[in-house]
Amino acid sequence: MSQVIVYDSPDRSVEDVTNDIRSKFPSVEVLKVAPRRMHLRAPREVFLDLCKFMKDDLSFEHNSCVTPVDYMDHFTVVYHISSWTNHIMAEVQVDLPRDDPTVDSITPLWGGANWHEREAYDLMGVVFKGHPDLRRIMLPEEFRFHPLRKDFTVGRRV
Amino acid sequence: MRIEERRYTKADHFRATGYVLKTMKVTFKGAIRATKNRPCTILYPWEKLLYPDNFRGRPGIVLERCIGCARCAKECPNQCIEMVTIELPDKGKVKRPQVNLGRCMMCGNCAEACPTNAMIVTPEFELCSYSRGGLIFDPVKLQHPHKAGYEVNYSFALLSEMNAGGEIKTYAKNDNSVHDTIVLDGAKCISCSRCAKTCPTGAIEMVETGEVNPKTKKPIKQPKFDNTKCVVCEQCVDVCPKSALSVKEVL
Amino acid sequence: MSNLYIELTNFTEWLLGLVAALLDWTKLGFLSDFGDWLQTAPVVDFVSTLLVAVIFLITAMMFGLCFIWQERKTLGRFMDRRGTQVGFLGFFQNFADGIKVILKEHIVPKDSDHLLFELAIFAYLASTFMLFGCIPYSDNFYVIDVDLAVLLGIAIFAFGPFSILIGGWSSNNKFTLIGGMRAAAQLIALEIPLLLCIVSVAVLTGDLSFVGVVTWQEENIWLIVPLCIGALTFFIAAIGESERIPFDLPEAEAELVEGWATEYGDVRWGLQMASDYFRAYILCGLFTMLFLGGWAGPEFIWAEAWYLSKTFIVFFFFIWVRAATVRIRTDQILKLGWRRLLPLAVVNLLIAVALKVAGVF
Amino acid sequence: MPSDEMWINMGPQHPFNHGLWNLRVKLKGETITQAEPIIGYLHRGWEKMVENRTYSQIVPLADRLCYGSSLSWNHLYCLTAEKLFGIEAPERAKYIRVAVLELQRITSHLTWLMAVGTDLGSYTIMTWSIRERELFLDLLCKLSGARMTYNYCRIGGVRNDFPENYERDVNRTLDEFERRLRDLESLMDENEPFLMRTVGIGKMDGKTAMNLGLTGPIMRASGVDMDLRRLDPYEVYEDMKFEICTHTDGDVYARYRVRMDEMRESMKIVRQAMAEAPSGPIRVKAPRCPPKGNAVCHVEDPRGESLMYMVSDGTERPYRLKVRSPNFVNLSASPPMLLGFKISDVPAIMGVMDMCIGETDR
Repeated sequence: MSQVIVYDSPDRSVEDVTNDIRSKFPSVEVLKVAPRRMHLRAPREVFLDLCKFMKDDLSFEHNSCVTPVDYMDHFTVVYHISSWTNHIMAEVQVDLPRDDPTVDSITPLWGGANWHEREAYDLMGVVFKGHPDLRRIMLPEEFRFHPLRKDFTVGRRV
Repeated sequence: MRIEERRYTKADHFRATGYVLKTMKVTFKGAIRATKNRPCTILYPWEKLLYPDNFRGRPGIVLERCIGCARCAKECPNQCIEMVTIELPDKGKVKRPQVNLGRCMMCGNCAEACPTNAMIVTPEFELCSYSRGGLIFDPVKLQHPHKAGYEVNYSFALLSEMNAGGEIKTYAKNDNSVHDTIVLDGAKCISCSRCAKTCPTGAIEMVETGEVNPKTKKPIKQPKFDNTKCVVCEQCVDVCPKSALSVKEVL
Repeated sequence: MSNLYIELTNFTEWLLGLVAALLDWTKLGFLSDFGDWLQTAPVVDFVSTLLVAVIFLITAMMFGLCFIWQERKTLGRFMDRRGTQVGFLGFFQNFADGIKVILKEHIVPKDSDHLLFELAIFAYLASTFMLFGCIPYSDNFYVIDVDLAVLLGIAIFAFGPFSILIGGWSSNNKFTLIGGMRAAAQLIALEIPLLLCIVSVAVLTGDLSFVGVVTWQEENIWLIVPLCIGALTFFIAAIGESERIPFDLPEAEAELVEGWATEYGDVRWGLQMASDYFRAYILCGLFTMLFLGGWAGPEFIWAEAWYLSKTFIVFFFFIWVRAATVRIRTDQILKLGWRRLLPLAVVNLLIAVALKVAGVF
Repeated sequence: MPSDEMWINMGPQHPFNHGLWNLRVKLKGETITQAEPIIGYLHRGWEKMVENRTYSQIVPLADRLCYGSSLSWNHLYCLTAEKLFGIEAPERAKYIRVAVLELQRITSHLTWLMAVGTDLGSYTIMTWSIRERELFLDLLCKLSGARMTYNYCRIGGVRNDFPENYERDVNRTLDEFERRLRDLESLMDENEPFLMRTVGIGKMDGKTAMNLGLTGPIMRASGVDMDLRRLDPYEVYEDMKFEICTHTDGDVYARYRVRMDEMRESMKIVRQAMAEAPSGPIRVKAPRCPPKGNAVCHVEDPRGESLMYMVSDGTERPYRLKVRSPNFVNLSASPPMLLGFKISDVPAIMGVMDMCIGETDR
């Protein structure tokens, strides 16, 4: 009879979690720290190690969402990862150049991101390296374009 | 702090829980209640549910109040309202809203945006028709007998007063003293007085500004806004060729 | 001989006499011989039995259809809603369904086994109609009264699963295949307890004909009192046999769409649905006949009315169980059938034998 | 003779799934060896459509994300927009929002109960839960004027205040619902066939549930005490006195049990919020164009954690609006729940997961 896992009081405050990250990953830039919120910007190369570190040591158990955003000249993939023990939600932005939008997949770490990454690939065309089966989830297979990109004008002949 | 979960101990398969008798007792009690007094279902075409006054069926219009400001057309999420010229006995050829009920999702935004409460929300929802054209209600067909409950009024507070703290006043929807104002950028204005012509409420009038146009020797006129009449419909902002007008929001 | 049969023989004699007179009037030799042959005993006997069977079939089907009306109305009241509203008190709903079903187009799946596809429904229907004949309404309103009527009824009843299997297999559709296999497994699993309960009734009453069983119960007591466990097992097995809600898996809408009858569209589907209710009517009739003393009851209303009112009350319990429970899985039904109902039936048989040996009855 | 495996399409149009989605199931005899949900049949391109509408026009569109609990999506959108604009709803509007959200939670759970009733085969559960849901639809219809898509929250507050003696009606309905909930529960808890269909089916323990991203009642049924109303309180949930309902089994019965207890907790919240609502304005005038930037907000939807991420570029139309639907992830975590169980368990497992395809496909 498994016991109930309880998250009543946060173990560590937001500040010392961010200090851990600053010390461990100098190249990660901390944009803003608010009560129960943390905004980071990570370069593409360091991102997977940051996630591993957050999952194992800082006990970030849950990946809420993977959001691709098309900023005309570059892509940004925004990850929302929340830690229930410390009552924190971290927003990690990763910038990707427009010509090769690839980033490491975090599905091996958090299974919840599986379909989010497939949807990001399907609607925005961001390729996630290491994803178990990266194929389209919403649109049929033979579609060649990605509708959520800004250069996709609505209503053109498909 | 958690609900002590009532553990269902899965005892032996066939237990003397009455197996299904307790449920049968409950259903029988329900059956007796349903036969003694009427069951809770109503026979739709003959009996109809009573709806509150503010029930949001199709949008309706009170033609006397409508001033043709097209704020409802701008506010509609599905773009199903269009301004159509119709012949009114007293006002002659004017533009009034025509609603395509085939696209309308009955959200009530148009009645909320209407400054003079001409657009109202009627409780009518039986809208079947034989053709899609039948669902496009022109302003005359859109009319509906008016009742006080159909109007959508809301009262709001101002952000600046909220942040300043202290006593917070609430303002009605079409309170003339508190709403956004139109601002003129004098340099760009070529005083073509097109905005004065399009303003539905006649809130703009061209006023001499003292200078004289050197070439034609006539005084230069620029629009002046009468805030009590203005309903911020932004038709003047859209029609200005030099985009000299802009909206300054009151916060 | 039942009064129904006697009256009908007089009627057929009069009828055939009329026909014979007509044929004689034509003054042709062989026609008048034919007329005389018509009036001989075997022909009269055959025609009157035929008439009895037709009348009996129509009354039984009418009461079967009344079951559908009763289910719709009562189930509605259980669920706090009105039943059907078509026609006076909803009676016309059955005929409306009938007309709709008759007007539907007859579709046969392309690569299905056409012959078997047609045959399955009529085999299922034939076994149901044959069963109508076995059950008498009262001691002078029945079709046949052979000594082994109960055994004959159960034998015909066992014919059902074959037609379901053929129907499921021949319509060449994955879902109907699964539905057909499940239905057959369930019917067979629940038939054994059914038979044992009937055996216990036969042990106690001493003979196998319905009229005998009911007259025994009239003299002694209703069999539901001594064999209450048997009655309960019979009731549960009957719900399973007629595939109603707790054991309704063969055509569980939730996952198998319509079970083995998915591909049948028109009159065949209508007949299949109707014969489900006819089988429920037969099982309720069996229950009243074996345990509630058939048409035994005080004289102020006819015996047939007693029998029918008890059948409708038993069917009310069928509906009540349907309103209260959810559908259970196939393996749970089979487990229930083999591990719970069978021991109960055997215990009931022991009680019956013990009562017989002790000479209580 | 090993029976080879058979792929069955419990396809887009199937009596058991609510909404258009397809569950491809590989069967070995009757037990499921592999399951793959396929979605996308109801993809309306909501996020692209939203990019050419102004902020106030999107409010009624946010209702249409999930028709079962439209108010929680409406509220989530308005809360995210308020964070983006940097404004805050007045105090009374917050209390009104919490009260109406909890009413919507009870309605959504009753809609779920209706689906469970049809899937498990008992139409009495279905009709009785519809009748109970009707009580709450009348309440919300009296408040906002619509029965399902309320369009009640606005950026900066709520559409209108409570009609007169609304609190008396709500308390009266809740007392009546208390009695009827006891009937509903005895219809199922003391019903042996219901327990046979639900106990021990679709098991999932806490650890795998957490890793697969499950949230909401399904997660709490597997023994993880995670509720965003307590973990990351928004509006006025800090000072609402209620308990989080959890269960440790993680099977279909536990999920059912958690939702029934949650209905009781919601009733407590509604009563408390109604009583403590201070007087004052209910709406702040929101500016037309937000400052450049982005905002994120996540709330406890009746189905799980729903999150919205909004990016604005200073104009009056959002630049990007991402919606994280709880059902999208719960559905991706459903195959492990199905393996090893029989095909006639699929409706029981999927029915109790409270599918809402509108928000999954967007």
